Amino acid sequence: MEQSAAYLGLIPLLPLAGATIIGLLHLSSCQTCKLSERTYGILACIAPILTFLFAIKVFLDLHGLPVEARQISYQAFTWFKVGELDIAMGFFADPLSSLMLLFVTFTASLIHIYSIGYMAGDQTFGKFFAYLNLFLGMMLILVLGNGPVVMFVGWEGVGLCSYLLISYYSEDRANVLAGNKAFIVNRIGDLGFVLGMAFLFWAIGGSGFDYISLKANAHLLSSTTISLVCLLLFLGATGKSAQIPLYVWLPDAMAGPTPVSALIHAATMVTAGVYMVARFSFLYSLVPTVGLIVAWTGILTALVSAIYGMYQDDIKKVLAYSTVSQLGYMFAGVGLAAYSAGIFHVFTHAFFKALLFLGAGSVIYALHHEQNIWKMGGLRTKLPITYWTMLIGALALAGCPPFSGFFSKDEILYLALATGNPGIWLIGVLVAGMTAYYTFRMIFLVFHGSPRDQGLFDHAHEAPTVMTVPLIILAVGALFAGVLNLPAIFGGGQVVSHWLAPSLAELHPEASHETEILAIGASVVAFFIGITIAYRKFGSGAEVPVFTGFASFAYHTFRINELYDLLLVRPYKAIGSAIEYFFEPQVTDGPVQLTTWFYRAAGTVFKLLQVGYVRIYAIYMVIGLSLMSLLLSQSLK
Amino acid sequence: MFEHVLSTMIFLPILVGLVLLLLPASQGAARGTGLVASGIILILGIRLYFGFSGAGGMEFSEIRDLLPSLGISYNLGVDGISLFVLLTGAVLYPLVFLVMTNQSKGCYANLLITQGAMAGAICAGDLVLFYIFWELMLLPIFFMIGIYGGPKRLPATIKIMLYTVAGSLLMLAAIIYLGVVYHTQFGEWSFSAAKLAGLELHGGAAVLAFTGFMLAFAIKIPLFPLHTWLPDAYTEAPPATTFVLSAIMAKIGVYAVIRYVIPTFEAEFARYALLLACSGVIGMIYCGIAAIGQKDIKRLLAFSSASHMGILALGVFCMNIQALTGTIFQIVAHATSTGVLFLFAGMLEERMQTRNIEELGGIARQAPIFAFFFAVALLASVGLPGTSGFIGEFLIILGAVKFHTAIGVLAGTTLIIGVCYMLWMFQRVFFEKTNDRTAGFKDLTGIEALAFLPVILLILIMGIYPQPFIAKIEPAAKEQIAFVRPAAQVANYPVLEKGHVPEQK
Amino acid sequence: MIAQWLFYGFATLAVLGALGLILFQHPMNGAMCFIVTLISLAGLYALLSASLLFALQLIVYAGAIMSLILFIIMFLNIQATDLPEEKGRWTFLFGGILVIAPIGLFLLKVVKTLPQGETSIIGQDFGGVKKVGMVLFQDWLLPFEIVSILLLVALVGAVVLAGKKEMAS
Amino acid sequence: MILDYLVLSIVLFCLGILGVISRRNVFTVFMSIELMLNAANLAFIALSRLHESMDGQVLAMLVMAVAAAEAALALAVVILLHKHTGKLDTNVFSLLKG
Amino acid sequence: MTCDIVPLLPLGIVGFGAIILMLLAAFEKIHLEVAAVFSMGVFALAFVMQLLPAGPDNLAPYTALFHGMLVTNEFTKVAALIILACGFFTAMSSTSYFRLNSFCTLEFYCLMIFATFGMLLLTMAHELITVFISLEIVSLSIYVLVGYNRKSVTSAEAVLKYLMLGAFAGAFFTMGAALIYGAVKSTGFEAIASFIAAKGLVQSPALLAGVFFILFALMFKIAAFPFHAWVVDVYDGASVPVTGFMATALKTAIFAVLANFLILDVGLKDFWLDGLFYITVFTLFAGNLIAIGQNSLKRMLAASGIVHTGYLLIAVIAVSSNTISGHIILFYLAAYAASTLGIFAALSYLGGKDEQRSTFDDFKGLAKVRPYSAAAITIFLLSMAGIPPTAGFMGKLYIITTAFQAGQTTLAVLGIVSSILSMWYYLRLIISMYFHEATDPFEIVGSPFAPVCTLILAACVFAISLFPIAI
Repeated sequence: MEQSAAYLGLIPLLPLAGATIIGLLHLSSCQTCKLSERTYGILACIAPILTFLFAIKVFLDLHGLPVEARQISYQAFTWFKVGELDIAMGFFADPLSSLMLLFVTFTASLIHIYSIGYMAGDQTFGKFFAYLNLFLGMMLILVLGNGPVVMFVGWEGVGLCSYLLISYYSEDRANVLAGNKAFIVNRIGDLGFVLGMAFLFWAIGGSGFDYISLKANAHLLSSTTISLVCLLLFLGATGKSAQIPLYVWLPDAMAGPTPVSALIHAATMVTAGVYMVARFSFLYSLVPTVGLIVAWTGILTALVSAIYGMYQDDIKKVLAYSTVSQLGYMFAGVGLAAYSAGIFHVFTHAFFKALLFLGAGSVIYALHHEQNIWKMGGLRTKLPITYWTMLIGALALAGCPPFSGFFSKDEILYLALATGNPGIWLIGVLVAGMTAYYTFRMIFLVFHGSPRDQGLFDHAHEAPTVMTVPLIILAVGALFAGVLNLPAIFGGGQVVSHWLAPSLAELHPEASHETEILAIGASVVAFFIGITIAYRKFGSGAEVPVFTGFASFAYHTFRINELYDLLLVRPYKAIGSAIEYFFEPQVTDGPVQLTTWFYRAAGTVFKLLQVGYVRIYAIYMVIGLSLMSLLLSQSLK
Repeated sequence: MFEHVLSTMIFLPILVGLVLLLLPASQGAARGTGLVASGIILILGIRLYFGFSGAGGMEFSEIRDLLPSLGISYNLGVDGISLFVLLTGAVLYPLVFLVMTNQSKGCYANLLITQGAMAGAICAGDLVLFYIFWELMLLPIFFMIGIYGGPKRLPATIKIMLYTVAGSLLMLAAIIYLGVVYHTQFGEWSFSAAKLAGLELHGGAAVLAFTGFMLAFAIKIPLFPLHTWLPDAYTEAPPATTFVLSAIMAKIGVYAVIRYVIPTFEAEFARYALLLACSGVIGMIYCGIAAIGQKDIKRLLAFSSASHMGILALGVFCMNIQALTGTIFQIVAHATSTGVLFLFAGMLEERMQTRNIEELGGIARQAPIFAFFFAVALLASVGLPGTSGFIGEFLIILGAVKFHTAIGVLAGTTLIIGVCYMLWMFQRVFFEKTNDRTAGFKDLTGIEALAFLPVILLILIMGIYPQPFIAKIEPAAKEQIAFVRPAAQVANYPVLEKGHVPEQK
Repeated sequence: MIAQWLFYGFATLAVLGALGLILFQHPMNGAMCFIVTLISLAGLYALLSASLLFALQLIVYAGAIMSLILFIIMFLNIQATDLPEEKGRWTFLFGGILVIAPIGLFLLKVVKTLPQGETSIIGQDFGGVKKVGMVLFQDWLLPFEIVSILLLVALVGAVVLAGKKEMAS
Repeated sequence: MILDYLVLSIVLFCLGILGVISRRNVFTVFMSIELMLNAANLAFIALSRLHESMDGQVLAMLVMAVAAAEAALALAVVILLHKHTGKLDTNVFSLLKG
Repeated sequence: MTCDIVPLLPLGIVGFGAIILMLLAAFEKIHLEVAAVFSMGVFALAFVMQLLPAGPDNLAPYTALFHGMLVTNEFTKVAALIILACGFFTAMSSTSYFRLNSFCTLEFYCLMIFATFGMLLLTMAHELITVFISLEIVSLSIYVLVGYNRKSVTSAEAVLKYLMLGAFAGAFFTMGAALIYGAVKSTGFEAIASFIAAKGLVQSPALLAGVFFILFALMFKIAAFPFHAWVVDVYDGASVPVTGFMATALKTAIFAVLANFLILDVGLKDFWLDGLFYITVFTLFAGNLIAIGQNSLKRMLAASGIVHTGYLLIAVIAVSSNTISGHIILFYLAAYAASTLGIFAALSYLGGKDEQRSTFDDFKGLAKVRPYSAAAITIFLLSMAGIPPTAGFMGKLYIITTAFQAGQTTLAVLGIVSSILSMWYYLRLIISMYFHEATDPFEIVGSPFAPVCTLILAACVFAISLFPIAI
């Protein structure tokens, strides 16, 4: 049945070891001799590339197994075992994780390579790569963990790494605040994850708390329990994958270096939520209602963030909102029990989003860290490789057939229709159009038209090879990845879906060809409408707009941040201060102070009774005696 | 020597401390002596760890009569629970002497006395003996805060002393009451914890005695709302004292609940567990929120410590094996992480001459190793997986959910609350721009870094491979739980049944 | 019957004397009244067949102690200005009576329960020197002996407190 | 009959107490105490008569001796006080209080 | 007959010592310290004699002669030991005190020995008038000692208050004795005991009232509420060695009588339980409440003495003649005596000329200048507060245990509560000594006796606590 494979343990270990080595080298040498960037770069890239090779090996190994037995696992050691709780530090690979593994390590390797160029000249070059490696290692633990608890290690680990990398430029308070926000918001989600695990454990975890046992025992659960667990886990997913209501951290996360954004958005972290829902498909598929909640949350997130995306002026923010939006699609997919579709979108998204971010990084690099698209323009000539690769990425993102994004997005929209959720579909199509609009708004503003800031433009130059090669590779991926899951209507074999099938408890709705054609047609139309409007407005240069009314509201992201600040952060801080200045000294300490006061007051009274007149003392004595004799004569009778 | 290892661990530091107090010695000599003494204790502790079989029950016992007319005996021993609490002190103590170089002679001597007294309180198997050590460990703290503390030390000292003495004297009453009840029930005098566990206690007197015990421990832990002495004391105490208070002494409160209250007052414990658990959770949230309002780094850490102690205490009151094991594990974990944090805060104070968070900044750039170690301890303290803090917190939350869903959910919020103020503090102190004050901050020296390294490694090891520790804790925890379980069932308290866990289909 | 009348006479005198003691402003007057009480008491002792005590009361109390007190009062040459004003004397007196009443009533209640007895004079030298002396030196030797120590202490004490002896400088 | 003596003794005793608590003159106070002792002596002698045993008389004698000793000391104290302030008022001596 | 002399030997030695010293006082050339050493010798000799095996328990020496008015047993023996030790240490520490305060003459020691003589008698006395006379011996000597400093008004005031109230209480004692004589026809303890055994206490109101008055007089001497008001002023006015002596030796003697009278021999206790209960509770709290308001050390110690009376009363209520016996009271007395004497010994050389340092504030920073003295004082204070491992802790442990055992749960808990309250003012002195900077040089003039005495007593505090463990 299961195959034991010790090398599974090695996969997350490699980047972690890399991180440790680089980190130690950095720490020990930061004061005195600085190691060369080349050394760090090579050291840093070893781990991702090796893990990619291992990922291929995993894939091949799994492929070599019969379809139903495609699982390999490795149990390193008993992590902790208390009573019926028995958690092993174990790793587990099945088709789902192997797919994740493949593209995660692939994009991560490219991002590592790209970073060597992008981060050149940074003060703490070594630290950056240590973090990157750590990030990858955590993601791999997340993907390969054999149960929710091990997954949680990676889950929190990526949160930590995102914090570290977002606040990488720590001198600026805003960056650190963004990092804090990311960590804290993620933690809110993690609370859901932990509670979900706890409920799940007390329901069926006693007989094993890894995916295999859980899956085997899932039928023992009542539907209330499943719903509760699924909702809680989904709360975790909203935190990690930036869905309503916890998406606010992601746009701020742009404060980190651009490769980090690429890593977070493409390969690691944000996809974790989708992966987790797919991982627990054996539970989610049992409660379609919760699935609908997931799907609606996803599609609404997609809509809202697409609206935001249309008004942003920071190139990375546009991409960030597009990520949130695309993640919404993915959740719509997995929520509708179309897990393979969701995962497939994760897969394609990894390529084009990594591509877009790295491209954006290349632009930013060229413009000396200028990120405002209203200061760019006409860069097509200056940065040809970046332009063309980004164009491919943009087309994929916008869902232009036959780029990869088209197939994956369309699959989700089709399934929305097929499962009888026209609302989701309609919004999805709308969002598709908006996606095309804001993506190309960005492309046009950055690369077309005439330069808006001549100084920046003059100094712009194409990035070094170490940065452009990853762009090209990713562009190829973005172009062709869609082919892997070509639906039957285009004569494809849905390779990915079939590959994933053993891992997922998927529903396969039956729908007519007409539906499918309708879905495809609508998406294509939406794409063209979006791109046309974008071209009309920005195709040949545009001036900095002044946002009013709804546009201003959307530009400020519906003032959600301010709302959260008002509703959560400020009250929290206010209560904190209130406790310090009012409750702590006055209320909780009150009884103590009152006792002391009373004690002292009584002491004063007794002090006053010590009048010093001997006659009065005699009177005290006589009064005492007299009272006692009164009592005694009562008792005499 | 090894058959009297516990006695040695108790009395060696006390004697050395007393001798130091009585003899004129330079500050350096005192520190050196302290280092040597605590080093010996550490070695003994390590031998103890490896000599410990972990089969459950008391090991390394030393029993002899002390006062036969009242059945008071000199009764020492360690089981899986006390072993770790004891080792925590043994491992952390040398650090103080290594790192805290600016304390005065008296402070070092008092620290040693505290160490011995704490070891005594941990190992004591006789309640009167326990009480003696319990009081004894407070005295040096009193003097250390009072003599060497900050400008507002006087009210802080009086408060901590009166508060804790009030609690412990009421406990003394309860202890004596137990002894007398034992005398009437069995016709012989004894204050042995093991024997008193066999008492049949009923009615209001039992509740009162239980209250006596719980008050003492709740004040020491401290449980909400008895925590009000803590922020002032922690803030005003010299760094080494704060370290001892938070890292070890507070834990002894929790430990004592497990060791002495659970076996003796199983019925009362089961009855009031819910109330106490609520107190733990409320304290966790309250102090956690209070921490965000702090400007003083030590005060912030003090509230954070109180907040974590709330969770720790909660673990005890959940009365299931996961939570209890988690608590004991967390005792060690939190001791290491908070201890390191307080030590670092002390170093900051010593070197920067300020504790005001607003006046610091950019230290990560100046002192990366310092910042790294601090970060690891901080992450452990917020319970990040892979560090020691996670295992304990996870087990406690797991247990809490079983105990009572609402409490479990509230306990889970510790994940959020802790991270808020910690990150805020880290940001202000370590990130952002350096200023004139912090520009002069020197990183840890090689020796200091080496001194901290084992603890940092311990934090990581305990997070990554905790099973060896848990394997030694679990049997002892099971024994304690065994006391409560029948009580809870027989008395039909709605405790274990009430686990609002979704029932199986 | 005569004894009865004598008792009432002495009792009235004793009470009046006591009242005089506590009411007179000047201690001299008080002391004189007190002597009346003491002498009446001596009479009462005689009525109770305590002839030795009768003599001792007159010699020791009325004679020695009171003359000592009087002597000191004279010796100190007390003027009216030296005396306390005692404005609230009556308040204290009546308040005092209120406070003391329970004690007195309690005592009265108690003594009523004691067995009753005649007070007629017993013969056979009851209360005489010889018999009392026999009792004193046989049964009560120890108290008698230690009274001597007590007197010694009083002696030394009086010398120390009031003596003119120069203090060691 | 004995009861009458005892009642007289109690009356004198209470008058003695009254003297102590209502007067500020040192002499009066000390004489009131002597009055109380005398009241006790009267009780002793009356009871001695009641029991027809002479122990009571001996006791009264011993009390008398004690009273004498006490009186001697009391007078010494009075002289001491008078030396200090020239007053005989007990209320003058209230430096020690609180 | 031969062995009868042994239990009376200490009494004899002390008595003779006093008389010899009285005679010596006539010779002006004899130095004060010689007298101090002489009295220490007397106490030491008596102490040693007291340790001699005294024959059977409840021995009444010279029964034919004394008619059983004196009885010795283990209890009186230990009480006498404590009293003699108190005398010894007071004499020892007084030498330093009188270097700084020059009003002493040889009669001081003479009176002290007389007082001790009276106390020894008190412990053994088994007859009310003997008790009364012994009490008067003690009281008269102590009145004089209190007022010994003739130059001081406060001293005179103290003696006035003490003498007046003491004589007042003494009058009640005689009245009580008269009533008991009326009821029982005797004043011997044995006769009273057999009378009660035959008839019961309530059947005889006269006996009841008599005991009531006698208890009042004794309660006055130990300063139980509401008869406590004098104690603070008198302690304050008396000189340091006298205060120490009063607080310890006198209290021991009175408690010995109380125990003899109430529990061991007469068995009167049960009737008075309720009354004693309230007196005890009020005594505990009144003492604490008076103590917290005080600024003067001596006044604070006096007030804390009231609290300790409360504890001892708990013991009196709780002990019964058949179980642990009165040794708990004695143990507590010993513990209390060691710590109180210790503090007074320290005060006698730290107080300075004419006791100029008397308040809490005057001792600020003592630990910085005189660390050993401060440490010793701390030990004494902790012992009084009942912090382990001092003697005071063991004493409280015993008392609370007995209280619980006797079913006096409330009393036990209130005792503990009062112990908490008392921390306040004990800590205050420690805080003054340790947590402030020194402004006073605390120069020590005088003989080394008092410091040595302090040291010995500090050791005693631990020795007493270890004593029950050792045996």
